[in-house]
Order: sequence, then structure tokens, then C-alpha cells
Amino acid sequence: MTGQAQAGRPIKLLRNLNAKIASIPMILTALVIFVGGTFWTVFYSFTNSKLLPRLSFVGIDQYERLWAAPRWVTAIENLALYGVLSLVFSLVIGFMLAALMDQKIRFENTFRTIFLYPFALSFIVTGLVWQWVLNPDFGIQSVVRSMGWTSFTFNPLYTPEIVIYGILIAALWQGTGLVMCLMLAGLRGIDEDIWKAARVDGIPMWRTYLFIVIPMMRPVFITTIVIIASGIVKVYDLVVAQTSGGPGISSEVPAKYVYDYMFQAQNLGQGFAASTMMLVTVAIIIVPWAYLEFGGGRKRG
Amino acid sequence: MADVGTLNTTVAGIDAVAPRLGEGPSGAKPRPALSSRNIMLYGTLTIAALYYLLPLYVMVVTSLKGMPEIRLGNIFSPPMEITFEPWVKAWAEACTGLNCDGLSRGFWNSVRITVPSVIISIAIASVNGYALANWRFKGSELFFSILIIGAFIPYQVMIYPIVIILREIGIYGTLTGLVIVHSIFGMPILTLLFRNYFVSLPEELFKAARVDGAGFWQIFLKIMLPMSLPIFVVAMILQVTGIWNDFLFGVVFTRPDTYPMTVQLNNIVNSVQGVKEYNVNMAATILTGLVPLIVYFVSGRLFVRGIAAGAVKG
Amino acid sequence: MNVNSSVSNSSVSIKDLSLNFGAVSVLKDLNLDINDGEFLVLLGSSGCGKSTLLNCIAGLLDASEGQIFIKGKNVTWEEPKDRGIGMVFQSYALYPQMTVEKNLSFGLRVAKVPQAEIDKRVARASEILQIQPLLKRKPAELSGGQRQRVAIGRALVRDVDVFLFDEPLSNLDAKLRSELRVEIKRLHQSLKNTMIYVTHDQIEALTLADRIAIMKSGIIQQLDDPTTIYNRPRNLFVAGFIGSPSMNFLRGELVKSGDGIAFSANGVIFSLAAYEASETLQPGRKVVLGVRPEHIKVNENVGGEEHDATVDIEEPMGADNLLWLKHAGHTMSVRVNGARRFNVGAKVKLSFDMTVASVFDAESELRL
Amino acid sequence: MNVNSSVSNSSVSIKDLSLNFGAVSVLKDLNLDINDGEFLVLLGSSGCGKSTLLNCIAGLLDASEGQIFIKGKNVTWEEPKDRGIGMVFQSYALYPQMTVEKNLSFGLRVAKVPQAEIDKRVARASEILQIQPLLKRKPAELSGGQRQRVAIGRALVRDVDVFLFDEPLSNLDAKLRSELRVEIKRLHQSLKNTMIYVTHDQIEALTLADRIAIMKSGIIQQLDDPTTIYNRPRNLFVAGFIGSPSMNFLRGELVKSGDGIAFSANGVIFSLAAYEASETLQPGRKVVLGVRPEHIKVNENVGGEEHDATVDIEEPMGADNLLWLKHAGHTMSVRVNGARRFNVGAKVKLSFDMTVASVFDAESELRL
Amino acid sequence: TDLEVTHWWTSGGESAAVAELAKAFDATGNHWVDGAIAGSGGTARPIMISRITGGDPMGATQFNHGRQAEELVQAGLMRDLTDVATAEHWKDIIRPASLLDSCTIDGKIYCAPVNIHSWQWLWLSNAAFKKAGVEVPKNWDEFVAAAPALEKAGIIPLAVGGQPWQATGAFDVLMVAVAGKDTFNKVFKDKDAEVAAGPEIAKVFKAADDARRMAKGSNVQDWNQATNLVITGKAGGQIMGDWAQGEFALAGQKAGTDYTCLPGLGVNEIISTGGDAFYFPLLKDEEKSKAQAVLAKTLLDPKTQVAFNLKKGSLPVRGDVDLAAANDCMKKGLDILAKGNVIQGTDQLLSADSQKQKEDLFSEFFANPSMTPEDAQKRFAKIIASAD
Ligand SMILES: Nc1ncnc2c1ncn2[C@@H]1O[C@H](COP(=O)(O)OP(=O)(O)OP(=O)(O)O)[C@@H](O)[C@H]1O
Ligand SMILES: Nc1ncnc2c1ncn2[C@@H]1O[C@H](COP(=O)(O)OP(=O)(O)OP(=O)(O)O)[C@@H](O)[C@H]1O
Ligand SMILES: [Mg+2]
Ligand SMILES: [Mg+2]
Repeated sequence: MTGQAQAGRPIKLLRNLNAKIASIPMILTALVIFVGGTFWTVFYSFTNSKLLPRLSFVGIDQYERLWAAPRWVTAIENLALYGVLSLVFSLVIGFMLAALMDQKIRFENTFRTIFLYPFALSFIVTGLVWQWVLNPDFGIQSVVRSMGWTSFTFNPLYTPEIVIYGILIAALWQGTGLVMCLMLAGLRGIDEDIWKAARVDGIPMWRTYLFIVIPMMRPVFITTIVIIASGIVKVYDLVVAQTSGGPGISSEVPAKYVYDYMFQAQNLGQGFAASTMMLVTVAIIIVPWAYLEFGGGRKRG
Repeated sequence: MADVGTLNTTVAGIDAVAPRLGEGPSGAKPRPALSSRNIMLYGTLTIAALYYLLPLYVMVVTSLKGMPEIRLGNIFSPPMEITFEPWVKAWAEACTGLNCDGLSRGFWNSVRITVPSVIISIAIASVNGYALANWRFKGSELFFSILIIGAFIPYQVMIYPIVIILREIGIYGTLTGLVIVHSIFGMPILTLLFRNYFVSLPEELFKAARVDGAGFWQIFLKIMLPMSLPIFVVAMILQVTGIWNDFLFGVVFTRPDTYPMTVQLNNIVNSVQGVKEYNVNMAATILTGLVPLIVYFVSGRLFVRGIAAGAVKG
Repeated sequence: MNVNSSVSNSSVSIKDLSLNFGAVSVLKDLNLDINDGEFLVLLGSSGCGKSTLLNCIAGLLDASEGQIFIKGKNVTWEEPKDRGIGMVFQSYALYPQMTVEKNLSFGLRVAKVPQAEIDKRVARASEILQIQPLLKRKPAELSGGQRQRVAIGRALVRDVDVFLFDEPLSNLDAKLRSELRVEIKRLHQSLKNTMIYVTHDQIEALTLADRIAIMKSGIIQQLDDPTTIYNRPRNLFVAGFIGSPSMNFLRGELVKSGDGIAFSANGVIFSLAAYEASETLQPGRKVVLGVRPEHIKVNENVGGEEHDATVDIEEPMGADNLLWLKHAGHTMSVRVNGARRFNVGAKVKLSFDMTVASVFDAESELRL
Repeated sequence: MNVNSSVSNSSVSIKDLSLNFGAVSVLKDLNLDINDGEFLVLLGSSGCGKSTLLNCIAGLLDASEGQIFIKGKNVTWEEPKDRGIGMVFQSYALYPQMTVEKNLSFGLRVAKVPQAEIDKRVARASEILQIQPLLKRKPAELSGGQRQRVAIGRALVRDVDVFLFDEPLSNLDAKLRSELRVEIKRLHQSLKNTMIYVTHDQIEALTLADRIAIMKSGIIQQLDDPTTIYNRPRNLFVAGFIGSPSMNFLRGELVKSGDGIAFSANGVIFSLAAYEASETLQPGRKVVLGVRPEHIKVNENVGGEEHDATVDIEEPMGADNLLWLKHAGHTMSVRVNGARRFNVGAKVKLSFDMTVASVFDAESELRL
Repeated sequence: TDLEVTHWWTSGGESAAVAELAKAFDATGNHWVDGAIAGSGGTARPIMISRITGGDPMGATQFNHGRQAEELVQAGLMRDLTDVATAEHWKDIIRPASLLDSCTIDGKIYCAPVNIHSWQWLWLSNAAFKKAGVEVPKNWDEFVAAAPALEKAGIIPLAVGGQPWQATGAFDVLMVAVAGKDTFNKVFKDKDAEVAAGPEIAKVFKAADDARRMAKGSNVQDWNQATNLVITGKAGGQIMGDWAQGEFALAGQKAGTDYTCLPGLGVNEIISTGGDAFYFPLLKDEEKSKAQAVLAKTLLDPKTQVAFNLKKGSLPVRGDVDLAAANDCMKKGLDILAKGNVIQGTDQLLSADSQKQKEDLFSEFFANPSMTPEDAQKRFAKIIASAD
């Protein structure tokens, strides 16, 4: 580069200085908290730290123990099941509601507010309310039974096999409103002419949605998936409030395992090993995708 | 399609006999209000709405009942006798340990935590998003990617490192510390939304302002901000909801006299004297959710608009 | 009403069509008959209701009142796909995630046309439009002109009776626009379908149309072939709208002058002896005289008096040279051969060719 | 570096400018000197790097290599605001939340110009552009033409040395476009600023420019005044790019014919005796003959041989009539007077005006 | 001086008891700032530890003494109470001595025990058994035998809340009752995996299997909700520590007439001596440090001990106090204590980590009927083998 030869070429680092200064919080957060914190966590996952972090290395003992623990395996299975179902149902329900809302309906504002309000409530509250609505002794089951259908059984929270669906119901109740809003926004961004073209081509509504509109909403889906998925990985409060991981360990989730072992069992090493596994899983899924999506000097927009 | 063509001409022949206005279809196609399409549409929406409203109904109804009535068992039946006792109790009388002033104390703590946290986290994230959209520099995309991946890290994992960092800086247990924590964890999603929003604004506006001599901050404050109301509303709603409802950080990074409302709620809901006072719990729950709910109702329309802008571009 | 004959030989026929959006009336009692195989251009400025009318014909909007016939069949309540129409949009409206081939064939596949037939039609359309090499690409990998060709192809494969174009070329740059214009013209000549073409570009209208319908606020102002529209605009609006640069308008009144009638404005007299309808003109009437830029000659007498003028601006456009002149208080545009150049400020003599001028009533704005 | 002398009489001077986006090289070693008070148009098709070059001059993009001088000062690393430039964008880029007045004065307020001075300048600019009545409105309440005028005003108030326009008229409809074109021309005549104007519309380029720089893939193909560009295109690309419809190109070779040189294609011979540089032409060379549509006469001999042709398509454009003819295996466009009409399929005789034709080397594509 | 005290005593009986401590402390001219965090130790402990390690410690905090605070002490974050302890002769008055031992690390005393809790109680609803038409059982076996009758009357025989520690606790209780003190010590104190896999423990698992069957249908989470099932007669009984007594008292029920308590499940009258203790983080502030000493002293004051433990339903840590006001059950406990039939609680014997693993196992076992006692025992033995 002929940089030096040219009059007054400023130092590269100083160009856009304000932008760089303004980004310091972000850079610090990214480097110190997310990268630093992650490395710290990974590092200490190879120790047998108990209550306090300490540097006594035990190799991969923590990981061996982790994968031998039925609770961890259950938690991972639950997360996989819950994650897939929650992602799929959030998107499907959110999209369907948005599609319905997009039919130039009356009372759109009212419906939208109704679908969205649960998002204002915390998972603690959500868990509490649904724990109650689903309680077999005075919730839906007892009400239906008291109406005469005495063999009616709907007791997800105390039935290990389906408890995760009970949690799913509450999670969807809380989160689909937001997804609907995102989807609605995406639908509103679709060129009118596309709809017209599809109608002239004689393509039925559902096929237009499925084959034309949804693929066009890729960016919206991406934002939505980032938001939903980051929530799924972190799911904790909801489970604690609704079932405390029960009955037994049947609704355990990894985040809760991490928390319990770090703080209740006072085995930081184990907790760190578990979080490292979570991070690794997330990274395997996210990193290549994020690179394609946000990194790699992709063109603007 | 030649056959269709001939078909058309034969049809034309029939029609041509007397195709005058008033015969045959004319004007708008009649669409009965109760068409099967409308029944499907509004039916589905109404059923969905009922599902979403059910828990709220249960909460409200229960909070207005007395305990004897609740023991009768039907959570869906409306209160026979409306009592506001539970609300009073939840707000001002419920005990946690030795403190019997209900949620009221936590309310103001929550306000004190939420207001600065929301403002600062949004301020930081919006500037980040703006820098990422308009002032890219080497590595900015990398930091952004890290941030997005950071969105997937469970909070619990980060508590220890953050406790240590805050301790080293010497702001552990202060409001500043908590505000920083909220800003950190709000940053990924908010930055994503802001970046997408600013990218969607015409780039030429930014260029015009630069030619006009405005710098980084002037462009941000005078050009970008006034155009960004929708996305700020979105960010505000997300942050008010998230921070107001936060329990984990509120309890780890504060002390008892500054506990937010959610900690108080947890204390009320989880510390029961024999029988759970469901009506008080429900009243407390509604009271706790009230602030975000009000924020929603006030700014719902802007929310959708803003989300649109923040999401459309990847 | 005995309109049988008029319907039977028209491809598209619109009867008393009205359309309101809420309280706003966009189309008002519109009647239009389009002949079989005709290329009709709907021309008008933005917001005048062109797209609305086109959407009504396509069945994408419900008329508030009136009827629409296509090929003699009352299609007022038909679905778009059953009307035998194909439509091409300004924004192309290609399905972005499908290849060109899929874009072309999607409608056919939905209609369960046999694969062999689909292939045949796609092959034919892509041959006509010369897009065979693009069949495997996605719209994002095409240039604007190629995209628009695919959009036309989508209508083509459906073997429709009527093509509807909604400003298909507006998104293209000038050069591509003129190229594609020729292609559309050629397409029409070979297919001989009925085509209805919406544009606000008069060059497109003039070059493409068999007949042009000029619209303003939902009302058709004039429906005629391009030459008539250009040379005998029915009213002031049409006269001003068509032609670039615009016709020069002079406000004044008719006066007697010698044996014949003349036009007087700002004290300058223009003899109208050569005007085609000069005998119908009454002295004393307030009128607007319209002369097209190419009908004013510079330093060259075509009969009648000569007028002094000064060159204000010169716009060389290659083949032509456009002069903006100051003349007795008016600004006037004059088109001369591209090889003739003038200096700004030069004094010139103008001569007006009144045989092809237009005189409009100042009040009713109609051509006299 | 001793570049003063070459720089001193140019308003903008670009030396060896290169710019890459990642691996893609968009501008390549570009040199350009723009005189003081000159109206320079950058013309080129979409994606050729016009906006990129303009952004470099404005300081909105950092050059990878090379230097930029404005008024003799090396501004390569200056901030946009310190370069003495004003810029007008295709999409207007008005600040939507500010009134017109605020829009105009934003730059001045940022620069902390005293209020009295601001008022004076805003008043002057709004007078020049006739937007006084709009000062209190917001951009959303303006029409496209008004918006673009405000955008120009924003550059005007800043009293800059150099105006940069990036396709300022592309978003306007045809009619407005021609009106605003005249206004910009007038503005330049009265301000006498240096103006650099990007467009892909050749009509704008031809009418506005003192000189036109024609770009292709980041390289300037020809930099000359419009007449030269139109009549003596330096190479095939320029010849084909300028002129609508395009110059007609015939591929063939030079042959001896009688006493002089001639061009032969598909067995048809065109005498080049009248060609301006006929003495430099060597028989046997493979060449391309280029003749503009208006330099071919129909049924009217201008010297030289006559050729038979058939009318394929007729495009009436009001003042002109464009014919597409079939002639010895070529398609040829010919422009005739709008009043002369032909039937498709009619046989006509063509006569080529070789005094204004161009001959290009088939290989190097340069004009001979 | 203001001293912030954190604890997780928030249920009715518990907070009444805390109030006694606060009253006594305030009486010394200081001020007790209450920092209750509801939701049991699991919720509260991380918060306390974060604050201590984060450099913003409270004045005093509750822990289950034993091993929970070990590392904090080793990290030098805790205040040495030896001076107070010597001055107050804690060595002489605290009984059983193991309580103080748990507070002693490297010869220094770091905590003040405040009460003795014992897990080994079966609480029975007299009303429920009357309704089912059977005698109130006098031991575990009778209770198991009565279960079908209870079920027939629509009563859940055994109430077990959903929180994992309840199932674990119940198992430990069954172990002492069924397998006896020696086996208990071999397993938990000596970490003898062989014994844990042996036939004695198999019997315990058999009993746990019974308990699991009887507990089906108790759809509650919190222990006090489970207790409430017993109080209201919806459940026959509950295995729960002596703190449950506070709930009965608060509901106005009287031991003997309304409910029956069976220490050691009526089989082996042995109780464990776990308990709560207060730890005092090291503070820089001289004043506060002094106040800490005052608080430590106050906590072990005989009057405070009596008042607190009566409300809490637990036993005082001093043998020299007068508990005339104690009720039936408490007296039974005192008797056993006096006889020396005591064992150490699992909290003191096992690390929190091992405890947690145990909790995971037993909460799964109690909720999942398809898990056989044999499988469970195998996993139990493994946990014991790796326990520390
Ligand atoms: N859905 C609608 N609701 C209300 N008004 C509408 C609607 N669609 C169009 N209009 C109005 O109807 C009028 C005609 O619109 P239309 O789109 O037909 O104009 P156009 O002639 O196609 O203009 P353009 O050249 O800009 O496309 C406009 O004034 C427009 O504002
Ligand atoms: N930020 C960028 N990153 C990568 N490539 C870019 C970027 N901006 C422009 N380009 C590429 O540089 C080339 C020149 O772009 P430029 O915008 O200068 O073209 P243009 O001549 O102004 O075209 P148009 O007439 O369409 O405005 C194009 O091929 C474009 O794809
Ligand atoms: Mg339109
Ligand atoms: Mg450009």
C-alpha cells in the first residue's frame, strides 16, 4: 500500500474513532463477558471446584460424571424435545395467527393485544398460573369432571410422560404472541404484487403461503428463531415455577441442572461442565449459521 | 388451451344474446357476513383468544374471591362475593419473614431498577446497532456475531464471572452493578433489532447528513433517533418486560432493602402459612405484571410497526 | 341497450364500471371496449386509477358497480385465474425462491397440467422471450430486464386471451426500457393477443399502442389511436400530457385579422388561416393556442408571420436539439435538428406551422 | 509531490484512484480532471461504479489507492463536510422529521453558522429554487419534484464549490424529469459551480453536460463534450451506449471499390468515400460500420448507393417515427419525421449518410 | 448497629420464630435487618454465597451447618467466633457436642448453632384414620397396612411434596427406621458402598417402594402444602422433620388429639441432629463486627433459645434450658435426645454434591413407578461409593 507516500493519510485505527468509542461497551461485553466468561467457565470445568472456583484439575472427570448422570441425560432429552416442539409450534401457531390477522379482519387491535399480553408476564407468573390451571384437583381436569365427564383425565404436570407438554402449553401461551407480531410484521412487508401474481396464476391461498410467502420471509424467521431459540436454551424459571423439574426428574432441563449443581450441590466444576456442554451444543448449531448470516463481510442489508 | 378458447366463443355466443347491464353478475361479488370463510376466520381467532384469555380470567376471578370460596374448587366460576381484600393484602400486608408490607416496597425498588436499566441498556444497544449498521469497522461484525451467540448462553453460567468482575470493579451490590448486568444481557437481542432497523433506513440519509457535516453523534441524535420511534418502543417493551420480570439478577445483585417486586412476589407466593392464599397470590401476580401490561396497552400498535422494521432485514 | 354487436367483437368490455375505496371514488362509470387482438394503452399520471382499473379487469379488485366481459363472457364475479388473463407487474413479482423454470410453471403445476404439456409451454415461452439460458437461475441472479422477461413469460405459458401489463418497464433503466419496448411490440405482433398496458410514460404509449386511453381522476379523457391523440388532442389535458417537451400553450383570444381569423396574445398576432378548422372559430372567444415544439421553425419560414425570440437554454439531445426560447413574455420550447446549434442569448426568428396547431376553448378546455 | 500545476486550474482532480470492495475491484486507476465551473456527467450502465466514484469524491467511501484534489487541495482523507461539496441523491434523502426549512439549514446549524446568516442563505436558496411556500412543510407533504428541489437546496445553502448529483431525477416520472432537467441546467448557468452529475439516462447526459465521462466496469471509456461523444464515439461501447435507439452496427470488412474505399457486409457494398477519415482506411481490415438511425434516409437519396429494405416494426413517437427495418439480414432502426407513416411489410429504399458514420476496428473496437 | 441477617425461614411458623430472634437482638440496642428469601435453601443459598464472594456480605446468614459453608471459611471469608464461644462457654453448654464440632474448622469456631432439627418423624392425621375407620397406627408397618383403607376412603395415605429434598429426606428416615443406626452410619459416615448395596438397604428400598405407592396422588410441591394435606385430613400422614410441627401449631391443632407424631417412624426411636446455624461473614466495619458478636451471643441466650424453638418447633441446642412449655411431640424429642439416641444428619455427613445426587435419585424414584427398587439401590450404592 502506498499509504505512507500519501499526504496526511490518517492512522487507520483513528478513523471512525467515535464509532469505535461508542462500540466499546459492545466490544467489552462481547470479549470480556461472553468470550472471557465462556473461557473461564470452560477452564474451570476441568477442575473439581466446589463452592468456590479453585485450580485443582481433574481432567474430564466432571464430564464423565455428567454424562453418567441420568438427570443430565433426561434434561438434554427434554430440552431437545421441548426445543423442537416449542420452536415448531411457536412458528406454526405464530404464523397461523399472523396469517389470520392479515386477512383484513375487524378488531385486529383487540385480537393482537389478547395474543400479545402474556408476553408481558414473567415466566414465574406464567408457570404459576398454568400450574394452577393444569392442577388436577381444581384446574381444568376437575372442572370438566364436575361437569359430568368423570373419566376425563388431563393431568400433564403430575404425569411424568407428558409433563414436558404441560410446560410447553404454558411456554407457547407466553411466547406465541410475540412470534405472531414478528410474523405479522413480515407478512405486511410482502409485496402486494406477489399476492396478485399468485391469484392470477390460480395458486390457492395455502400454497401461496407455503411456497411463496414463507420462503420470502426468511429474514423475519431468522430474527424470530434467534429470539425463540435463545429463550429455549435458557428455559429455567418456567420449569421451576411450574414443576421444579418434577415429577421426579421428568421435566428437568439443562439450565436447571447447571444452576442446581453450581449453587445447591455446590459443585461448580460439575455445573461448569454442564454449561460447557450446553455451550458446545449451541455453538455447533449457531456458529456456522451465524457466520453465514451475520459475519463474513456479507453485503449490506 | 385452444379448446378453452373455442369454449369461450361458444359461451360468448350465448351471452351475446343479451349481455346488458343488470343481467348476469354485476357490481361487487356478494359476500355474506356469515360466509364459511368468515366463520372459520373469526371462529379460529376467537377460540385462540379464549385460550389466551383463560389464565387471565382465572387470575382475576380468583383474586376477587375469598379463601372459603376458593376451597369450593371451581377456579372458573365467577366470584359469588367480590372482595378486594386479597389485593390490599398483596399490596400492603403480605409478609416475607419479618417484613409485612407486601409488594409495595418492592414496587418502588423495581421502578428504581427498571427505569435506569431500561434507559441505559437501550441507549447502549441503540448506539451499538447504529454503529454496526452505518459505521462498520474492521471486526465490528465479529463482535456482533459473538454478541448473537452470547444470546444463547444461559444466564446462570455467567453469574459467577460477572460476580467476580463486579467485585473487582467494586460495584457489586450497587444499583450501578445491576444496571450493567441488565445492559449486558439485553444487549444481544436489542442490538440485533436496532441494527436491523438502522440498516433498513435509507443509507442515503446517512450520507446526506455526513455531507452536511454532521458527525457520529449528531447523525445519531438528530437524524436517526427521530426516525426510530417504533424500534425504540419495541426495545422499551422488551426491556421493561424483561427487567421488571427479572428475578435472578434482582435477587443476586441487590440487597433486601432494594429487592425488586419479583423477589417480593416470590417471597409471598412461596412462603405460605399452611394453606396457600391463592387469592393473594393471584392479586400479587397481577399487580406484578401490571406495569408491563400497561406499557403494552399504551404502545401496542407501535410495537408491531417497530417489530416489523426491526425484523424484516436479516 | 343494444350492445350485442359491440360486445361480440370485443375481447374485453367494461360497462359502467365504478369503484370506490370507502368514500373515495376512484373509477367513475367507466366504459371501455377493447377489440380482439388490440394493444390498448392506459395512460395517465400517477394515482389516476390505471392500476385500479387493471386490477378490476384481472379480478383482483371487486367492482362496486358495473360489469366486465372478457371474450363476451360476463366475468364480473369470476376468480382471476378463470378469466383467461395473464398479468405482468412493475415490480416483476417473481417468486424469489423458485428458479425461472419453476416460476414459469408454478401456475400450471398447481392447475395439474400434465408435465409434458408444461415442458412444452415453458420451452415455447422461453424461446419466444429468449430466456432459455436462464431457466435454472433464481430471480436474484437476473438483471431487471431479464426479470421482466420472465414475468412476461409467466403470463405467456398460461396461454391466456388477454395480457395485462402494469407499468412493466418503469423499474428499468432508459436503455433497457427502449429495448424491451421493442420486444413487447414484437411479441404482440407475433401473438396477436389482446393486451392492456398501463404506463405513465407517453413514449411507451405512443410507440406501443393501437389505441391509447388517457385517464385522469378515474375518467377516460380520450380514447384514440396515437396519431390522433398526438395531433388532435380532444382537450387541453390530453394536449399537455402527450408530447415531450409539452406542447407550447399561449393564452389569448381570437380576433379578426384581414380576411381571416387570427389569435392574439400579449399584443402578438398569429394568423390562423392555415388551421384545419379555422372556419369554425369565432372572434372574441377566449382560447388557448397549442403548438408542438417540432412545429415551430427557427429561422425558416413555413408561411405566416415571423416572430422574434431569444435563446434561453439549449438542450442538445443527440439527434435533436431542444431550444427554450423567450418570446413575448412566454417561454417556448422548440425542437430543431441535432446538428443545428445556437448560443444562449442568440436572437432568432420563429415561424409557427398552424396546419398542425390546436386551438382550445379557454373555458371548456375542449379542442375547437 | 509536484502536481500543483495540473491541479491548479481544475476544480476536482482525481489521480490514479482505485477502489475495491473486498476482492472486487470497482474502480481501476481512474484519472479525471474537472474544470472549474464545468458540468461533468458520469454516464454508464447500472453497476459500472458511477455512484462509487461520486461517493469517493464526496468522501463517503475511502479510496483503496490514489488521491483526490478539490480546488487544488488534497482532500483524500478529509471528512465529507470539509471538502466543499454538496450532494443530491436519487432518493432525495430528506430528513423526514424536519421541515423543509430545517432540512435546508441542518448543515449550517451543525456548523454553527449564525442564525442571521442561515436565514439569509435559506432565503436565497429557496428563492432560486422557488420553494418559499414550502418552507414550513415536511418532506412527506411534498411531491417528488418538490422534494428533489429541496434536496438541491440543501446543497445550495452550503455554498459549496462542487455539486455532486447521484441520479437526481431517476425517481421522477418522465414529465417531471424533463422539467427538472431544464431547471438544473438553468441553475448551473446562473451559479457557474462545478457540477458532477451521475446518470444512466443519456438524454440527461447529452442535454446537461459540458463534458460527458462514459464509464464501463470502473473505467472511463471516453471523456468529451456531448457533440463529440455523439458524433465521434471513441469505441464501439460508447457508440452503442449513446443514442436512442442505438446506432446501427454492421459487421463486415473494408474493400477497394473503384477509386475509393468501401465497406462490404453480407455481399452488400457501402461506399465510404464520404467518410471523414476515409484516407486512413485499409482494405481487408475487419471492421464494424456504425450509422445512427437519423442518418439513414428512407426513400430519399443523400448520395451514395441505395439499399432495399422492408419495414418490420413501426414505433410512432409523436414528433418522430421510428422504423425497424430488415435489410440484408440485419435489423436496422431508422428515425423519420413523425408525420411520415409506413405499413409493416412495406418495401423502402435506404440511403446512408456516410459523412457522419463511424467505422470501428472489429478487434480493438476503436474508431478509425 | 444495623445488621442484615439473611435466611430462608419464611413459612408461618418459621417467620414467627425469626421474629423472636429479631426481638432479642433489637433488645441489645442493635437492629435486625431482615433479609428473608423464600423458597428454601436451594433458592437462598446461591444468593448468599454470591454476596459473600462478591464482596457485599451481609451481617449474618443462615446455613445448615455442616459442610455447606466449609469453603467459605477456608477462603477466609468468615468471621472467627472462637472468642465469643470461649467467653460464652459454648463447648460446655451446646449439646450434643457434634453440633459445635460441625462449626469447628481447624480448631476455630465459625458458626452459632441455633436449633436441632430432626427428620425422623411421621405425622399422622387422626381425623383421616377415623374417617377410614382404622386405628391410628403406632409404627410404619401399621401405617403401611392401613394404607388400603385410607385409599378406599379417598385419602392419600402418604403426602410427599414434589420438591426433591422431601423424597430424599423420607428415604433417610426410612433407612434409620428400617435398617438402624449402625447401617445408617456405615453408609453415610463411612461411605461403605458394599453396605449400601447390601440386603439391609434393600429392605429400606422395599419400604421406600411402599412409600412411593402410598404417595401417589399427592399433587403438591411444597412441604407445607403436603403438611396441610395432613392437617386437613386429605392425607393420612407425612414423613417430615420436626419443623412440620410449627404448621400444625399454626393451624391450631393439638398434638395427640388432632394429630399424632411418631419419632423414628415408631420403629427405631432415633433422631438425627442436624440443624440450622448462623455464620458471620468477615466484615471490615469494626462496629458491625462487634454487633456480630452480640448477635452470636444473643442467639444462644437461653431465653432466646426457648422462645425461638417453641415457635419453630425444633429443639434447643442447650441442654440447660427449661422447656416446660413444650408440647407432646417436642417432649418426645427431648427424651430421645436425653437418651443419646442420636445420629448426625446427612447434611453434616455428606457434601452438598452427594446430597444433590441423592435427591436426583430419590425424586426420580418416587415419581417414576417403573424404576425398580433394585435399580435404584444400584445407583444409590454408586453415589455412596463416590461420595465425599
Ligand atoms: N386500497 C386502497 N384504498 C384506498 N385508496 C386506494 C387504494 N388503492 C388505491 N387507492 C387510491 O386510488 C387512486 C388510484 O390508484 P391507482 O393505484 O389505480 O393509481 P395509478 O394510476 O395506478 O397510479 P400509479 O401510476 O402511481 O401506479 C389513488 O388515489 C390511490 O390513492
Ligand atoms: N458496499 C459494497 N460492497 C460490495 N460491492 C459493492 C458495494 N457497493 C457497490 N458495490 C458494487 O460495486 C459496483 C458499482 O456499484 P455502484 O453503486 O457504483 O454502481 P452504479 O454505477 O452507481 O450503478 P447504479 O446505476 O445502479 O446506481 C457494483 O457492481 C456493486 O455491486
Ligand atoms: Mg399503478
Ligand atoms: Mg448508483
